[in-house]
Amino acid sequence: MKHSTVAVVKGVAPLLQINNLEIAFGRAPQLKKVLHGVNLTLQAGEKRAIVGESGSGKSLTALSVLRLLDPHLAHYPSGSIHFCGEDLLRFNEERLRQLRGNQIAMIFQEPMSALNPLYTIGEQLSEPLRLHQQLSRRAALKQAEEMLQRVGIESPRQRLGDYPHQLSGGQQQRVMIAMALACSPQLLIADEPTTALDVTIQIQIIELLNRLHREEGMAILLISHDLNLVRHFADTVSVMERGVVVEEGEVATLFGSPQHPYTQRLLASEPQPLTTYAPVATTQPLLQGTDLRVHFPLRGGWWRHQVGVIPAVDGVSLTIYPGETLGIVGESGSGKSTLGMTLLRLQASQGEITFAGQRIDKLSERAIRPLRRQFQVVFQNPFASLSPRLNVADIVGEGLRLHFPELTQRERQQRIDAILTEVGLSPAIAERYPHEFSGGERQRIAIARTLVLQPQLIVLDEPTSALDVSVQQQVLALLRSLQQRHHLSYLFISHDLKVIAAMAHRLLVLRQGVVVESGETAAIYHAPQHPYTRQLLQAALFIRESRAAAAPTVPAALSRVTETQPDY
Amino acid sequence: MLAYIIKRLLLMIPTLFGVMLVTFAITQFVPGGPVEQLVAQLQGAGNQVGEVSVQREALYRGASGLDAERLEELRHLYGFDKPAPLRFIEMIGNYLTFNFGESYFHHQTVWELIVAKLPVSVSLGLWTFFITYLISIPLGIAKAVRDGSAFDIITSTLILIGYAIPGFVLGITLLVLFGGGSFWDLFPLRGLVSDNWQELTLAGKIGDYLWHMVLPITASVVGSFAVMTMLTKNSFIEEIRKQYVTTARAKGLTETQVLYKHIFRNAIIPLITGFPAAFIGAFFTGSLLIETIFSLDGLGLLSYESVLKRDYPVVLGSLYLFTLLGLLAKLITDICYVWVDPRIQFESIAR
Amino acid sequence: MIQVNRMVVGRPESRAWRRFCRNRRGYVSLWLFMLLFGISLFAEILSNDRPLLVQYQGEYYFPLWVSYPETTFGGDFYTETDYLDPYIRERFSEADNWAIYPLNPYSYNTINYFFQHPNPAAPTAQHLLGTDDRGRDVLARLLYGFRLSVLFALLLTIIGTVIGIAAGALQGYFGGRVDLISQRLLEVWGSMPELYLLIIFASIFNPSLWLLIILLSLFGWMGLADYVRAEFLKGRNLNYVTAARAMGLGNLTIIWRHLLPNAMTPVITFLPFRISGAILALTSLDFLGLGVPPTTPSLGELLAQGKDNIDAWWLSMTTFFVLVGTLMLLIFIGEALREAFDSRRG
Amino acid sequence: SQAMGYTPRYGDSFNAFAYVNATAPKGGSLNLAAVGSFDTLNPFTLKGMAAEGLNALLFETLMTPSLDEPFSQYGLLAEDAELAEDKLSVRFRLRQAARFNDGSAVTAEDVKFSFDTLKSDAAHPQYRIYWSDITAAVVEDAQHIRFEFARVNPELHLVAGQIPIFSRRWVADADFAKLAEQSPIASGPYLIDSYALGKQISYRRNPDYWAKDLNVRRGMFNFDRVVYKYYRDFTVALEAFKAGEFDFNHEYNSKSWARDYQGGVFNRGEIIKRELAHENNQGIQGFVFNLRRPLFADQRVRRALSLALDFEWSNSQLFYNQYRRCHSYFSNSELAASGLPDSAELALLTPWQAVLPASLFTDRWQAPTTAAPSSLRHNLRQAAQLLREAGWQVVNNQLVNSRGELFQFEVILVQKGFERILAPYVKNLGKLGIGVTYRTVDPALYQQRMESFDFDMVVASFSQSQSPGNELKGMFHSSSAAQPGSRNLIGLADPVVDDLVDRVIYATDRQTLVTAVRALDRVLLAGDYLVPQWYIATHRVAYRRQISLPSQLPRFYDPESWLLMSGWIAAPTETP
Ligand SMILES: Nc1ncnc2c1ncn2[C@@H]1O[C@H](COP(=O)(O)OP(=O)(O)OP(=O)(O)O)[C@@H](O)[C@H]1O
Ligand SMILES: Nc1ncnc2c1ncn2[C@@H]1O[C@H](COP(=O)(O)OP(=O)(O)OP(=O)(O)O)[C@@H](O)[C@H]1O
Ligand SMILES: [Mg+2]
Ligand SMILES: [Mg+2]
Repeated sequence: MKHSTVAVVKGVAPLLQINNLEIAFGRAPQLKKVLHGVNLTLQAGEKRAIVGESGSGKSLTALSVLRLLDPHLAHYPSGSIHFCGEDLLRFNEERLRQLRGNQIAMIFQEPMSALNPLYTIGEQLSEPLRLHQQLSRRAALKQAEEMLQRVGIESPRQRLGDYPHQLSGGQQQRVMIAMALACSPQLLIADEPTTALDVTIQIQIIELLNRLHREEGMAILLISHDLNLVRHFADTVSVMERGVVVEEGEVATLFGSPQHPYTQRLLASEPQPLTTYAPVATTQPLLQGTDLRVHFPLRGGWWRHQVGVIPAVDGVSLTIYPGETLGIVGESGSGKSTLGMTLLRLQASQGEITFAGQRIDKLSERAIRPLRRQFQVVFQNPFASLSPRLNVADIVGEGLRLHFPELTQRERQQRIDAILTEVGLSPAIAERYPHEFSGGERQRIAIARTLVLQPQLIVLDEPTSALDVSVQQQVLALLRSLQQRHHLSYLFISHDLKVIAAMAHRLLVLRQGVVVESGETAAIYHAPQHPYTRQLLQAALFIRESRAAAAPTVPAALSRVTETQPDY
Repeated sequence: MLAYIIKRLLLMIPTLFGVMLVTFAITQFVPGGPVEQLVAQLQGAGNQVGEVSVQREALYRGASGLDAERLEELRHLYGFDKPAPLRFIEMIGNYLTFNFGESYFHHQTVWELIVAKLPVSVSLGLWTFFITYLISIPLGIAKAVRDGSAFDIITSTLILIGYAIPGFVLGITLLVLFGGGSFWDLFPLRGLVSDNWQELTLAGKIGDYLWHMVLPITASVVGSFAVMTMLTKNSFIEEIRKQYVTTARAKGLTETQVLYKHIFRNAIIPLITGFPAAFIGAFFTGSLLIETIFSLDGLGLLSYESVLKRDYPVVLGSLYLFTLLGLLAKLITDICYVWVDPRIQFESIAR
Repeated sequence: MIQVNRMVVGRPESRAWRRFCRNRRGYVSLWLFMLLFGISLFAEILSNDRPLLVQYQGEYYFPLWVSYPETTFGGDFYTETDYLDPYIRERFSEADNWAIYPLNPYSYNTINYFFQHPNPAAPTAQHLLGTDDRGRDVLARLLYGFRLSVLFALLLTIIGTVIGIAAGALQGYFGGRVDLISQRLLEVWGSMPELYLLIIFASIFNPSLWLLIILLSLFGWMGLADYVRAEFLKGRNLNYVTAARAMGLGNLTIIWRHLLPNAMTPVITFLPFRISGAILALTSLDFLGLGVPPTTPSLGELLAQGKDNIDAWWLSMTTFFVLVGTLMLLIFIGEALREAFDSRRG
Repeated sequence: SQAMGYTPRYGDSFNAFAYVNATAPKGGSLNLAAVGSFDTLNPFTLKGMAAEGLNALLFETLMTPSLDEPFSQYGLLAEDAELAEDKLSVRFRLRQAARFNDGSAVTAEDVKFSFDTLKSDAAHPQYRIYWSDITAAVVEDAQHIRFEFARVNPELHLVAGQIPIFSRRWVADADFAKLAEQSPIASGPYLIDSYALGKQISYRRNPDYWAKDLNVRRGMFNFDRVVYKYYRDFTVALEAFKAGEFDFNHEYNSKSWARDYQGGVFNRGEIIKRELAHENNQGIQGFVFNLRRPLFADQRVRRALSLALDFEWSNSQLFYNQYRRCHSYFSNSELAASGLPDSAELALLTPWQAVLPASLFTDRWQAPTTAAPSSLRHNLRQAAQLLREAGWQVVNNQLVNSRGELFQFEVILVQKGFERILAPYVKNLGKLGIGVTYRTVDPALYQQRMESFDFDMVVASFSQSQSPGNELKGMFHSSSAAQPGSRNLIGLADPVVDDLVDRVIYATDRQTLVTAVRALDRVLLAGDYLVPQWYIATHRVAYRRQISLPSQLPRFYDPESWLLMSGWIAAPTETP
């Protein structure tokens, strides 16, 4: 089969056809519709992207294709999903089962919660292989190892024995991807597959997807907020807003001349660069870490005794001044999150940590507790960091109740409502529980929970990875205005170099637990010193520039990528 | 982990010592020790049986009554003439070498007694244990999947009836119905094996043994499903809606695989909590009621009787042994936690 | 506008209540249980050996509330009248005297002295569920016994559950040395020869319900503690607990708000069983002389009688049915409760 | 032959005891039940529970009692016995023919060995205590053995005849205390055939039994095989009995007797349900007042409390009318006083006339009854009157005396089963305004409270033998009233009683003994020291049809031993 740009074979039923799909949650009197008739068509071998507002129903649409929504909670008042001409909604369990993982595979949006915490990566990866390809355990493991290799995980053999919690966010996401690709499905649904990946790996993954698309005719339904990625990767695109597809078409056409106001708004959003670069007072650092080390034990053998160490953070020193944003970039698994946790004393470590002039690394848990209001964190995996049995009001209000006991119930309520509105959520959601939200909404709840406390320092670990550009814009603006108003400091971990460029005053580049480069953001962006930094920036540059159909200059470091991308 | 295990093993020593000390101290205050019981027996007190005293012709009573000298003699007989701390030290010394001494009332040593009662307890315990787990877990899972369905309600009702039915009612009913006296003569009334067991072929022996076990095991197992089943069900329901289950489904796993592989391991922690203890218990506890009703000579009866009769060597010896095993069981439980869920650590939260 | 929206979704409590109600079985069970318990609260009026109202020689008497010596009604004794005594009943049937007896004219402790059958007697029109081994009405004893047993069991269960949760939670949450040491202490505590302790108690104290509650509470919580500990050991590593710590929440708040709601599975599972266990425990210490005083009506006492009188099926069977019924209601309530707790259920 | 103060009925030469069938056929097997367990074949040690039947079937004594006389013995292993002039020793001549079951002769050495072993530390201390007045066994020659006594006592020579005899070879070099599973070498009619500890023991009749033609054994021990099966629970055992697992059951419980012995096997006549009359001295059972408590010091109070017990109600509502009222401290025996005192009794009583109630000489003492024409209401009226006389008034439903003290006390029980018996009594006492609480306690605690006399009222029974003696001292004599641990629960310290007890103990012949006992009975009854309860004059037994029992019942017996000795299996009658 030949796969030119859009291989639409007329007369043949589309691979996937979603007609007027509606989804409602809850029970009869309080039925809440969240999809209002989604229409979507995907031809065999097509690469379609869905972009749209956070919470517009992208993930739900995707999950419906595999019929993975909990039948007790979600209902389909109307609509149909045809796969190869057959209505999936009428499939019995057995037929669905044969489809799942084999013909249709899915990369979940929040890989950190989607992996079974109690089985090793190897076990989980080899499972679909053994199931659908009847491989032996050993062969499956071998292939799993290969898959890990292909998604860019180092020393994959060793990783096979790891449990999900021992992986970094990006590593988990790659495991998820590897798992979905294991059986070379006909249709891959990728829900935000690269949010936790640094650009170099992102490119590698996209290359991999492209190859599969090319070689095996895999159709791909990509859900993403990263418009560059969409532009770069997809043939066609659908734009969703509030549970309906508002616009669709070929990428170039649609992005070239967007019709729907939402699409226009989306395309216009770009992180604004730092408006004021206030030279930060370098007198009294707010937070200082000296020679921080976190060495995770590498366990093995029968007794799970220690056989080695993983130096996740290996002698990092850093300083954050009041009112400053320190950006941290680095490849996936380089220890960014661990460093963040370490600075907040949430992770046992060696080395000195000083906060506002006070040594906190030796303080007892009890002594540090009153200080905690001053430094807060937004976790990389917002879903897991929200208590499943507390509703949003409780989650956001909890810190207020603790640190601002003087507030009345009403005042607290007002603050909660205000912060929710500020992060782009309706206060009406305050009574809902974490599992009832979309990925981006959860992320915003996590941000709201932190901001409402007005701390002096916030560690933001990929705070905007699940947000569409317009909301991202809003949140970043909020962060920035708060910083200006209250002189806040941020430790901003992100893979999105644009966001970093827009937010960070200074930058720390981390690689394998070591700071390879640091300095003012602008300086580094202009003249990266370390080869890794350069590679990173070039990769980002590449993606950005590829917007202009043909890439004019392909950096040497990425030549490998470009060679295999003749279609662009 | 290894360090933790070693720490735990070492901690068993003071724990055991504590257990023995506390128990020994308590026994010092219990009214009616063996000497007192013997005295009562020698004085012919308490011949009150039922609603009317039954006079067994006892003739000569010329020499009843005990003087101080005789009492001292009796004390010596049981070693109570030595001061308590000395007795305790001697006892601990013996226990270190697993020498539990001799029973006050039985001919055997404590070891021999326990060993002699094991076949009954193990038979009852192991069967009950296996049947309970083998039925409860799948049943619990099936109920979790069909939560709220007619199947769920009916099985709930059945296991609850089983649970609530008083053991003696069930035991006696089984006996009356199937033991011969009044209705069907299908199963033997007492014992572990028939009198002619020695003469049977191997198959015959097994058959005979199973034939004897049917009623007691039925009686002991019927009440044991409810708790396990409900625990399984609830643990599963707790897990069944988590995201990794969706992932597992998305891989195309069958429902059984999803349930028994992915959810099972996540839901199993509460089930594990009782498991090793139940397993060891299967060997060493036995059931007073079942043993009594089916005239089985097991540990349940032994421990109960020795407690009531103040047979301290048996009480303390078996306590020592069972505590030791219990401590091991607990350690195994804790190791199992980590084995099931590698995220679990026992270190302090403020690491 | 915002306010309206909030109403639709509702406070967490009302949402929990809605989830509870959605489980029809649990909901109906709750009402049924309340109803039965409510009825049993009026046991004195429904089942009593004193008439509600007596008219004797033109005057009204209220024996249910006021104690009248027998001499009031022409009897011999200066002590409280036995209104079932034929001698007294004869007085009441004379002239235009009359007496209104409760539906079941026996109290839990009334020995029907004037019954023609030997005790325990099978059900008859006079005693709908028969009599027990000393001639007391089984129905009356069930009614009063249900009330007492349920109250007792609830109290015992609450105490045991609270202590069990607290102990398990602290061990599991703090881990480390707290866990290591308190576990050892518990092991020592748990292997104490309960029976001997109880015998010693029996020689010191007179039995009473309160003593029984204390005694049974001494050891009753240990099993649950292990389960809660396990749940906490598992739960404390989860991300949202770290998040709570990062927020600066105190350990107790984390335990209470973040971990406990997610560790309730064993607690809720065991709750009905604990309650029924407590009902039976009411008599478990009888043979040591530590049980409740023999006049106290309790389901366990009836069951114990059933054991001693195997052929008197009306003793064990009626109690058994009440027990199964109660247990079933409790289990169904427990199930609905679990669903109410389960916020993931919409 | 020898007897306690009277001429033995059978004399020295007789054919067979009257209560056996001298021509009973031998054969068949008898299955019996035992409740509990066993772990030893040696019934004489402190440790271990001996198998059922050992004493009756394996071990023989020098003399054997007859079951239809109060206390007579006839030669078994010993041909005759001879009490020394000074009554400080007795000499037995062993039978030439006496053989142990290994074929060896029973010699005086064996007798001495048995006695010495049993009196040693290795045996149960009860023997040491029981025989403390028998100081030594002296072998005179192979056939003669003499037992020496510490002091003169009319019973000791009879007691010596009760020593179980076994062979030295049984013990050999073993430690007697540890001898458990060694089959005894003794002279009895049976051999151990097989056993499984705790489950079952089976005896086989010894075909070469040395005494099979002896008069004291004629017509006895007829079953070829006797098997004891062990059960743990009475209910289950009864079920097994109905299922045919064993052949004979002795019931102790009235309710069970009335209700459980029904159904197919009984209707079809496969099991015979019988009440065997006996004359065993049933002593007295009652609610005992602790006279040490001032509350019960006044006899009128005690009398009033006696009046409140409605025996007739209990008997019909609780006991299915199976019991009789105790009207004597020696119920069901010739020792019980009856009618008015006869001249011999008067001789003992008149010296005390001044302190004794007049009614003792004029009326026969009767326990209160509620049978028509009397009634409970009538009795209670009387009781209320007595209490009033004693200074007690009802105030607010409670009996109060002039000092404002409430009349209330506690009954402690050791058996749960007695609560149902106490409950109606408590109810009746309540009508008098008396507050009674009752409580069942752990046996050890009960024992403790009894020993220190720390109770108000208990249920107690004073069991008596056919020839009461020293034990009365422990029960009723003033010397034991303050002695902790004695059986004088009442706290009786009364010179009249003391005097009469002494007279019983030192009675030289049966007639004086009987007279003294009857006089004592009258005095005790007249004191209202307890609320008398009930006794039963029959053995409630059920047995399988094929078992035959002699038509003449013995007088003083335990049905199971009697069955073992004198029952037989009837030739099977063909029933299609
Ligand atoms: N269980 C639920 N109950 C009620 N509403 C729900 C539930 N799950 C999702 N929703 C709502 O459905 C809408 C669509 O969710 P979906 O996860 O499809 O969004 P999305 O487009 O994937 O957004 P994002 O880009 O943030 O991941 C959201 O507004 C969300 O709040
Ligand atoms: N609990 C753990 N046990 C063992 N190894 C761990 C553990 N947590 C993290 N690691 C390892 O430490 C390294 C750093 O992880 P970290 O989560 O800090 O990476 P990261 O920089 O945040 O990556 P990402 O961008 O993918 O989130 C990774 O290689 C990871 O496998
Ligand atoms: Mg989504
Ligand atoms: Mg990370």
